[in-house]
Amino acid sequence: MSAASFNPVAGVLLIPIGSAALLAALPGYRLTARLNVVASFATFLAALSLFVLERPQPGPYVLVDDLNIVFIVLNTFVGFTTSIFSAGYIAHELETGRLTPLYLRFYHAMYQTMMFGMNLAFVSNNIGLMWVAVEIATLTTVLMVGIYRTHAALEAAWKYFILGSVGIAFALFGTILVYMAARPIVGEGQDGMVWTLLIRHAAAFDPELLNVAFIFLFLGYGTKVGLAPLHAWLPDAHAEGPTPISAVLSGLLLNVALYALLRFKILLVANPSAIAPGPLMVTMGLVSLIFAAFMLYRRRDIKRLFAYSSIEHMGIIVFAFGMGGPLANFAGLLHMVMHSLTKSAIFYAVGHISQIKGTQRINRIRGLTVTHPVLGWGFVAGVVAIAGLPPLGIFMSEFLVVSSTFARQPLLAIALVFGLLLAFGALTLRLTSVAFGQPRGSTASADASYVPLFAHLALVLCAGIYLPAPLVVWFQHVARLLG
Amino acid sequence: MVVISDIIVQGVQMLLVLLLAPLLTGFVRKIKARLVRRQGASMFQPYRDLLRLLRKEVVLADNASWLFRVTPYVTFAAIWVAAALVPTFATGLPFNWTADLIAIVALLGSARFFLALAGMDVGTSFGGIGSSREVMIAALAEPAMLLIVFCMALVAGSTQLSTVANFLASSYVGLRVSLGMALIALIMVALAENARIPVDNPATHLELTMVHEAMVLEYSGRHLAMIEFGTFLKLLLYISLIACVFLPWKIALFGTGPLAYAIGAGAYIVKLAVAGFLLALFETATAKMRVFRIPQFLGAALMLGLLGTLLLFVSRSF
Amino acid sequence: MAPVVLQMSCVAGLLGGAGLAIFLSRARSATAIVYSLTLAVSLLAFFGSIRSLLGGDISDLTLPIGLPWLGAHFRTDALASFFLVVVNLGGASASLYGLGYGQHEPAPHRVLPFLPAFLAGMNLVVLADDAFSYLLCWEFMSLASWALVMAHHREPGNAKAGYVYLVMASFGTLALLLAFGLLAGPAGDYGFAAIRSAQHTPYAATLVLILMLLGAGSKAGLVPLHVWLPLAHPAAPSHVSALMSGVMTKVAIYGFIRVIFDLLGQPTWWAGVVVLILGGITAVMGILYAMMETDLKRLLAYSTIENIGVIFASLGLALAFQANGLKLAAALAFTAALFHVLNHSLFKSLLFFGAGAVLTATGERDMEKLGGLIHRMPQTSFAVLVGCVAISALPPFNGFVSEWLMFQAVLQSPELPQWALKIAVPAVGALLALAAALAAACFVKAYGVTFLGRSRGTAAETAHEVDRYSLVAMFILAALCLLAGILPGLVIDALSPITTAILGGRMPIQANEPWLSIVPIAESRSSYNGLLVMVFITISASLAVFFIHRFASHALRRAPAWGCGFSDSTPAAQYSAGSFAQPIRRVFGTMLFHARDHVEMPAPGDTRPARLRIELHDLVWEGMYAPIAGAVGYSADWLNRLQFLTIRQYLSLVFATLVTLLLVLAIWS
Amino acid sequence: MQMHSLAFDVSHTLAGGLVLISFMMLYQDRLYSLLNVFAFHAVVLALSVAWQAFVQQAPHLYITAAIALVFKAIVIPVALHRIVKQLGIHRDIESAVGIGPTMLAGMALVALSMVLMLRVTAEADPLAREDLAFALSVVLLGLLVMVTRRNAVSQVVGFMSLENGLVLAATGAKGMPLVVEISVAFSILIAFIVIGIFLFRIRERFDSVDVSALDDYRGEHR
Repeated sequence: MSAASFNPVAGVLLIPIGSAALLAALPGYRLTARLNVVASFATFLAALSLFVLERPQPGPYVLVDDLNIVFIVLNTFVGFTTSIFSAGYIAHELETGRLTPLYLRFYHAMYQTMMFGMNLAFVSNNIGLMWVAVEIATLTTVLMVGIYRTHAALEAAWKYFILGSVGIAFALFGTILVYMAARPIVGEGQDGMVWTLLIRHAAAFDPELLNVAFIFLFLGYGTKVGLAPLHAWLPDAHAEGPTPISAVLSGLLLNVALYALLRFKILLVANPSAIAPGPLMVTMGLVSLIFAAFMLYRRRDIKRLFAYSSIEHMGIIVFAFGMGGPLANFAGLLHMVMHSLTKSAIFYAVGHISQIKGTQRINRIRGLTVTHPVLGWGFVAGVVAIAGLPPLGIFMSEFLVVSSTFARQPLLAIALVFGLLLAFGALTLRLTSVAFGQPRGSTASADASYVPLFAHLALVLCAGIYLPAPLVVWFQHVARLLG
Repeated sequence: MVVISDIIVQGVQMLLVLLLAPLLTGFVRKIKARLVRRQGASMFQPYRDLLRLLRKEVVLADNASWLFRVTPYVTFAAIWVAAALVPTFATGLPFNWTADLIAIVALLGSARFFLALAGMDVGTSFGGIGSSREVMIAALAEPAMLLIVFCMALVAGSTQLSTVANFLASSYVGLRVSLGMALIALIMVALAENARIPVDNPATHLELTMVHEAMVLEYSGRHLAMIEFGTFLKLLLYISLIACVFLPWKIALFGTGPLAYAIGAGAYIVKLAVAGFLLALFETATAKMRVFRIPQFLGAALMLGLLGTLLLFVSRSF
Repeated sequence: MAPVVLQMSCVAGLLGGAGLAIFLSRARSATAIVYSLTLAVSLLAFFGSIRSLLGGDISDLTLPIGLPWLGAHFRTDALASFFLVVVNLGGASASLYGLGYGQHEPAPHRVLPFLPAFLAGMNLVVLADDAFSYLLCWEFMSLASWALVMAHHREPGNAKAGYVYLVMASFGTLALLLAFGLLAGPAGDYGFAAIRSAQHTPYAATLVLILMLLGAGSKAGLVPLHVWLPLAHPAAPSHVSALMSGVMTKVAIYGFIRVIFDLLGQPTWWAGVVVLILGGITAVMGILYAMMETDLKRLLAYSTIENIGVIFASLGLALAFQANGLKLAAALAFTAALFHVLNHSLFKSLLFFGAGAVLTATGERDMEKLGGLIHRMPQTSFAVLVGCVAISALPPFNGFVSEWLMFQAVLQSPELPQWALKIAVPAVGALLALAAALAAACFVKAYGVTFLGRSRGTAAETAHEVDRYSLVAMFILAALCLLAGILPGLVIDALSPITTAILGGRMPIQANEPWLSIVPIAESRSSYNGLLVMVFITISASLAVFFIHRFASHALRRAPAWGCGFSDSTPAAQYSAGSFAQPIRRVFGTMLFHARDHVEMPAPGDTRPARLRIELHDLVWEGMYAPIAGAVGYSADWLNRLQFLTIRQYLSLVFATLVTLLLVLAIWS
Repeated sequence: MQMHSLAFDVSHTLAGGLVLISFMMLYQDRLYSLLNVFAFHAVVLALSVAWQAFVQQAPHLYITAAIALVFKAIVIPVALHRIVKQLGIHRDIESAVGIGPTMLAGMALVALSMVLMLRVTAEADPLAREDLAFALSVVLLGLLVMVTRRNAVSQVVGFMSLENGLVLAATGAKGMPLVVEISVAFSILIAFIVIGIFLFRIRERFDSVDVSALDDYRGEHR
């Protein structure tokens, strides 16, 4: 790392990896959990300082530009809130003995490593390095998913690992192809992989190579985004891992992969004679959306339910970016941020719920608003938000996507609306059964802090009604960047 | 001065309908009796009946509510007002414009509404039968009536009865098929609304065939008198409606002198007589139909009305 | 203070009330506090909107929220002011009623926070002046009302009601979303001003009309999008049902008017045909449903559908006339529609309040278990009687005036050049007359079975009159029904700025007419004077009474009912709601509901009781919604197999995708 | 020039050899023989990488070659032999699709990759082009092995041959930064560690690494 003098980037990267080492060494729940929170918070501060301090010049490895800065901040923020949630959650897991202290150590270390991987993926200016970072993040999550070592968990992790590593392979092959395409123009060695140089000369690259490359990258990173039919790992990984990990998976890891996709989309768009990535993304987006919407109806496991809803939303986002144009891109970015916040909030709620009720089976959870008003209404608010109802943030992005699409491609918009309605129907069906009706299951009160949950919801609510001007300007700029 | 005379004329009309209504019914009954070779009661029997009923005490069912006792007056008043607004012997009466034909129909509707409620009030099954069938008939009669109104309005360019009468009386309106259809439809509706054969039998005493009678089964004494009176008025109203719209012969136009009024009145009485005779003839000639044939009957009226309207469009557009 | 600012501050007040309610919702005094707050605010907003309607001043306001580059625009013009009047009148009366009714609420903490929010939402929809804020507030309104529907979530069926409602609401919103997307164009200028000034292709106009019929229609309850309404409206607490039926449906109509009449510009004539016919069908179907119904609140909900149909039919007429440049006739039809909007909000709220009163007094919604309440709760039954007369379109009450105006508009149809319209208008007119007559029948049934006759159960026998807040609310509404009925001229004049603004034409000024009578076109054509009619009826009735009491005998004897000698059968032997509807069921239901009466008559000597079972089918549900649900379920099951593949099979999916994409690429160039 | 054509021919034959061996893998129906073939595959890979290092005067590629030789050609196959013995997995591979169709599919895949790659404009030097074409076909064939074989070991083998294709491509890409080879080896290493962990755990849980034994759960029980 080019981190001789302190700069925020170094902070964002070194704090997690350092604390990871530390956490691996330290015993004891209280200390490590607190340390985990503190480290995440420090990382978050470092990320925030990116706004105030002047950005480092794009070097061969590190790049901080408009596209990734908000990803980093969002990433570290959700990482921070999740660490708070995980503190309470893990405590309960220790009590119930699902986790042993040894695995707890492992868990915290892996948590920070994963954060490191994701941050690295965001700041890296080198597509090779980005690939490495994404893989680190993936492999750590694989280990976390398997951490309960139950039959189901192992199977989920195994599935995740196999499909994930095939994705790895595809992404790497794509990366190599991009280098091949770049080499004649940019020149051999280092430079052939530096993003800023690539994008500068992209117009001259060999389109054929770029095309093949994009297909491999799309499938490789798309596997991690969870696009159908590459999605198979996602629901089980969400359902079987510890809930904080589900939150991070949905809220962050998908974004990382998406971010990589966007980078390469820009690259391809910059080359006039290469295939337009739009149609491909639109198709996959729609397929994922509608497929996931149908899958929502038959879910019995509440975490798996929301995992599928993540697939659905990833579909919407990819669709939006595929449509392109200032409005759609704006909507896509907004939707991505909103989805991270909302979905992680929902997983916080679901985590508490499943701990209280001692089950993840939907039909064993009833009348939550009666037995646990705060948690129940929080959950309702979360689902309402994820279902795209106002005044919460996702409504705005869906409004923009649909309306802007319908004016351009009516049929696509109708397919989109169809998917949205399907998903809405499934989610509200579950919502009514879980939140209302005659209570069922344990009524023990949850000894957990709802701060992260409601903090996220408050942010989402605020964003749905009022977007601060600088954020908007940033979004619009990036939207233009995405073409 | 003019206003005064108008008021007088209006008042005369109100009294006139009041006086003539029982007579008309009595006349119809008489003719019917004679047609079946019976002596029959005198034409003035209805007056006697009313007086007798007024003298009798009221036997009120135990759980009859205030609504039950108010209804007779409300119905009577509504029908009377309606009758007073139909030009009988003279058009352009000062209060004609307070309600056009649609409003008059609606007034009769309110009367029926309260009567039907009263039928439900005591809580016997007969009242229920009566009311439910009555509202069914009304529900079918009203659209037909509206289409008839349509027809007239298209011809005369107004739903204001006196205007219609004026128009049809003064300007030459050729023989119109559509008007003929409207006339037939109106007659059918009138039969249904007045509970005459073949829709209903005013003289029946077999419960299951009763509609109107069943509804007022629980009434007695002065209340019954009011209701009977209302029924008489309604018959008169419909006949004068038919007369003034389709047969405005010698009807006194607005602003003409007393002589014209006198002639008009005379002509009016003649018309009533003729109509009453025809009604009696028809009723003796036909039999009452089953309750569930009534929809077809009124449906036919509806069709006629619609056909008339459409024909009018044709004749207008060419 | 500019009207819009006043309105917005009222909205802020309501939202504040909602927030307040969350905190003290479990306190005992919460009900009183919240409802008095909403009452005060709604009254303020009500008078404010009346002022701005009469003053006719347009004011707008832009807040730096909503879409960042657009901001949230709010605006009060004549149309908005009128609907604000309706909304806030409903809100005020509901709050007043709630002061009493809310005391009986089992779960106040599930009602109090959402009611003010719901009111605020409805106000905001009417105020919104750009597509985004409009949709946001629209969906917010739906959400709040959904929460209110779920207030009694433990009662069977309410969960389904809420679910169907929410899904239909979101369907409607998505339709509106598409419509606005089309109106705003790819550039996405969502401001209503921009949309109004833009040119819209016929293709776009067609799509927008269809989408608005789907969107606003589903909210208002156009057949066949009405299915949620009879489920959701009764499920909510009664004053909320009143708001949903009386006011929220009107907000939907506002949306339709705003887009189709205001934003879309000059309509095409066939749009008129479509809306007209839809309205007619909705009216008849709605009231027939109501006729078959035995649950009081569901009956009211269905009758709402009928009135919505009437309103849409008049709007269709207005469209047709407007398309042919017949401004006066258009203004007439449009005024009829708006007048009916006002009237329906009045008497439907009144009737729902009455149903609520019955519910609190007896705990019973099923008419077959009620009866004879006129003796137990005289005041309520009087107020409800007024409501029934008014909704049955009988003079001299307000319902009749709007129907009369509409028929006058129907009579203008000969002016129309298009044949389709020439034929459609009278036919629909007949349909509407049918609907009106059936409405009368339906409310004879409702009132007769619920309030008259003998009590069919202990619940009805032990009923007591309700608290005075509820009574005051009901009587105020009843008085308004009468006032609007006898002084229609004032209302029509108050509506004229709207027609002038939107259609560019207006009805003649009614204030100039003698004796306060109303004259749509010219006195020679038609005129009506509610006041005089009422005066005449009173005079002649009192004359009759006077003479009777002067000359006739006063003797009166109470005795058991005669009933042709079958005197005292049990109350169960009375005519019930089902049997009252039987003739009409025989006439219409056989075709429209596949209605069948199954009679089991045991053989003589057999002691089993004879049974009559009535079989009804909701063909819309069975023919449209059930198949859709089935299809979704089937495909969900079919796709769900993908959840259970082996890893190898998943890999082959990935592999297949890769190969396909590569093939596509190979073939592509 | 002469030199260049020679270089071209050699690397061409080696790469082609890799494709051929991939085909042999498709053909195998015994676990042990599959492992042996895979070892051979790795050896050839190592050779071609070494040759590339020589041609490109890129000494760092020798490291990659060494990694390939040591890990893939020796360590892994031996380890896998062990596992097979320990876990007593029955020796013959039941494959989802018959050998014949699989071979045909393989042919088609190779053809496809040729079509795609040879369309690449010639000014990217022919060496790279050929290499890429072969690498792509090796990758696809590796994937085909994974898809058509039912048990875990052979799937792992398929996966590794896929990785071999990647390495081939990477080395073929002239002057590709060291970062990448390391990362490649790194990822393979990680991959194996993790797979090892999993085989272990799986052994703790079930008696075989037959993936179908894992598949009985599959998310939600029906």
